[in-house]
Amino acid sequence: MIIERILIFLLFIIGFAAIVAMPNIIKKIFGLNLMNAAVVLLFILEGSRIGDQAPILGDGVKHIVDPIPQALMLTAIVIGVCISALALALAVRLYKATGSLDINVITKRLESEH
Amino acid sequence: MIMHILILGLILALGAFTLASRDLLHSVIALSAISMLSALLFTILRAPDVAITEAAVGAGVSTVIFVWAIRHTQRRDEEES
Amino acid sequence: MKALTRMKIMLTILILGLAVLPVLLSDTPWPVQARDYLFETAKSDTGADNTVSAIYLGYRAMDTLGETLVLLVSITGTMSILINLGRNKVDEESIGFSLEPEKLPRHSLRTNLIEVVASKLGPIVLLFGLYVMLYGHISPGGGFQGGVIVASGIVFLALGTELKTKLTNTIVLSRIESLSFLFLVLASISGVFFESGFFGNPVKSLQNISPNFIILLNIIIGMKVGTSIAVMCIAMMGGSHDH
Amino acid sequence: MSIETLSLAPIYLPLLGAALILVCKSFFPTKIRRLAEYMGTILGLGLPPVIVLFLYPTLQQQGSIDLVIGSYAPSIGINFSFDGLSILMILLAACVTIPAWIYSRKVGPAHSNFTALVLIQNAAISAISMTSDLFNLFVCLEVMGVVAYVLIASSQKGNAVHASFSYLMFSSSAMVFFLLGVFGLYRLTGSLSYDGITQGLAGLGPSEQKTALFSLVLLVVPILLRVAVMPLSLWLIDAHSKAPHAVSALLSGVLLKIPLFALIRVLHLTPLASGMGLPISWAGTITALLAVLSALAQSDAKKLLAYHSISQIGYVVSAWGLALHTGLETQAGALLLAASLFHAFSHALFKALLFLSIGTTTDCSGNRDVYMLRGANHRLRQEGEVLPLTMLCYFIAALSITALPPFNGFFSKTLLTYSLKGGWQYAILSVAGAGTVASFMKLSRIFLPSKQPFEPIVKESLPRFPFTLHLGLSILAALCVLTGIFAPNLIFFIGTLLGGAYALDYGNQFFFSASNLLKTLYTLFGGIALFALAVSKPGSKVLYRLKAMKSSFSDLFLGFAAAIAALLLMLLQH
Repeated sequence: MIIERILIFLLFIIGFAAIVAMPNIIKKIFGLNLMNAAVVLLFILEGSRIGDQAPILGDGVKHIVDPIPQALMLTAIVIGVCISALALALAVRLYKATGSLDINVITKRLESEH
Repeated sequence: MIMHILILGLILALGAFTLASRDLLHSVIALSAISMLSALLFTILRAPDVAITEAAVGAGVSTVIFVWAIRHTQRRDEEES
Repeated sequence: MKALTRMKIMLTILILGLAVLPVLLSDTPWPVQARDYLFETAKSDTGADNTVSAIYLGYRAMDTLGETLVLLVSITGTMSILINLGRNKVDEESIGFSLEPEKLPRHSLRTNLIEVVASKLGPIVLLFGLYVMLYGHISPGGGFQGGVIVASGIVFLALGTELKTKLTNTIVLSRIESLSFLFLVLASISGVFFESGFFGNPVKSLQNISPNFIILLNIIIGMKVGTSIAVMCIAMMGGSHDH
Repeated sequence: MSIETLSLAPIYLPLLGAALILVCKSFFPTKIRRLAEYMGTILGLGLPPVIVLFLYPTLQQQGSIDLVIGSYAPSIGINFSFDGLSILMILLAACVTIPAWIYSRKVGPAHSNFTALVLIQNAAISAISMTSDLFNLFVCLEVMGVVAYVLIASSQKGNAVHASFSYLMFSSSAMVFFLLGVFGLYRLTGSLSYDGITQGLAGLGPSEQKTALFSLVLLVVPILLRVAVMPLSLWLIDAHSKAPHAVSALLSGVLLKIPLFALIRVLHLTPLASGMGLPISWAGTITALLAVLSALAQSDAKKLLAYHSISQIGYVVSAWGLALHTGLETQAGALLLAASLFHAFSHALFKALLFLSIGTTTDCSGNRDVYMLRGANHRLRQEGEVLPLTMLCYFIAALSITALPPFNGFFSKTLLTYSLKGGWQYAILSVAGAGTVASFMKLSRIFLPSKQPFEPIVKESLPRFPFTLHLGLSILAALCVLTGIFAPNLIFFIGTLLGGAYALDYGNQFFFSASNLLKTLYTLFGGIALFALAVSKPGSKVLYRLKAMKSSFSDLFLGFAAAIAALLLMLLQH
């Protein structure tokens, strides 16, 4: 139980570290995706501890897992993908404008252009 | 239980590979593998709805968008440090 | 300077890691009241067997609307950037999978194999998407997931056929998209006129609960999502975008 | 149609308008499309404030309208509660959005997509102002954010795209932390509605309380990020100064304030959270001072305005935090909250007006450098402006922000500093007021006559001063003057909206008392002295140093970490 959480925590942290530390903007977006994936995994994993059947009612279904985290995570996954799609489009636009994917180089080139 | 840890460990390893790889296309493939593995884990955890969503959205749509972005930029990640 | 930056980054990650850790590692037992409540009442409240669908399109349908809005806005933004990229595109040749008719035969990535397989696979994928969409209330799946599968079906068709069909025409697709957004808003408002409020089930009656409203929302969301993602993917592959 | 569904009208009417616009855009030719745009805007922007005011009597009777979306059981559905704060937020959004939209018709990003996006954003704002559900708050914040990213980048210039990208990365990774906070609270209480969480948190043991505290901090800091209090405000400068003018007006007029007042409800979740009021208030005060000094150092006109947005939001936040600390039930707390709301309101109006008028001026002159640009009014006339309306509007706004009577800024700042009287915050905010005067003297120099001859500028074919531009500016200017004249009534109105028990009755004789006028005079002289200091040699050297300080992308996150660490340390001491 604790091992699973630590693994998820590590996934979350490497995602965040990529956003903060990686200069490549596409890798930053990878990091955002990993953070999102970690939170989704956490919700579903913890929400599944109280039951052993999928949350679809029917005959003989008694101990369903908590459906609320699942419904929330449907929304969160989609929002995450939408945001990263927009971020990628912006990244492509930045690349076309400056010819680089490195955030420091991009900042520098845009400043000198101004 | 051991299955969860195994899949999570794989996801973590792939995540690290995604960030470490110099070739962004490889990273995208690793990311989509992460999505597929998560979908597998969600099925094991009895969350079929989330599994379908993750497979369709995470492994499908977001991979397409990432590939498009890399096609329009550059595939290699040159670190100038 | 470099060392300072590195220090800052380390500090940031350390602090946030420490801040997140207690939340992640807390060992409180997971609450069961909501699950038990849903187990009792989800069927009679919304008519759906799939409790996730009951929450997603019933109890918390407002969140779903918000999510659709995020999708709509982000695709609008992505498309506007895409169109502008297309305008001052220099290296048109380097982009594969082009759908422009005159380029079809020349391109190395568009092989016969892709065309045949994609055009045969497209309708099947479409059918599967519709299935996932329509049976969201009793089985896993629903409008959004079905919509994404429908979108991939449309993209397969767009890849497979050389001739433009109605289904792969981006103008038609974006018309369907905007119409289904209107229908979604109308459906969510419709409850206002039937005494059940915003996002209430307009066809609810105490005697027989049917999942009609959830099916309706599933179809509308499926149409919306399917067409908008298809439009975006086709545009990304260099297809026609006549805005 | 019941009163409950009517109170949700500000959410679904803009959505309906947006849907109409999008449908007409994809089906019909330009003429019908334009017609649909106007129809949709009237439906979505014009109607909600009217409906909201119509609901005001009901609200006075029953305090707040509580409802559950879709009439499900409140324990499981999404709870909404429509109260006085919601009315104020919707009115605030409408007051800025409508003139900014009118302004943008001919000059700004005028596209049916833009109108639709603005409408969607207003729907999200209305939802944020009413929601009592954590996850719904998350979704609405994301909708508001994603619209903001798209709008900032809508000019597609490299700088704007860069600003939008850093804002996107910063804010959406913070929202992942928000999601973790939701996870923590849901795990502890099994509920997502505010009422359920409050009840659940009441019966927890001490170690679980600590977890709840961590979750709360993870919730609060991402919201404060949108408000741009000091360690979290680095994203704002680029985003606000590089966006199209109408969008800048929206961003700093509306989007900064809405999350702040939504945060009031979050902080009311548990007694634990009330400890956050004080540190946030301190941060706000320091923000007000530091940002105004940075503003004094800027050379880019829009950047200067962006720093002023941070500074003014610092004023608002410092009163707001202190109000939460004192407790909203007490008379002093109610006064503080009313003061901060009123200042937020008037700041929205004059800052939007400033962004629009300065934007017009700098566009016409082709120059945004405060040191280089002179004779701006001459340039405007050269471009074909008959009446010097733009300059007039700028001066109305500048006099408002420097808190000179009889404009709205005077009343709001006086009330705000009065409510803070006695604390060290009062002194710092007074210095910040002098800084505001100084930096606006610096900015106003662009209208001084120029000594150099003008080189002719390349004329564009489109008319530079369409009717809509002036209409948008004049509406905002009129609102600035009107809210100044009717300030006592407005404060009374705000007071009754906030609870009614302490309707705040401050007449004109309160504002025009000798001490207040004297203070204004002191501030003015202080500002002039500061300005003289700033243009002097050592002063300008210091300012140049200040301006040369650059922040990189990772500094954004350092600020985020610092904010979280500070809040946690303050709270764990208890």
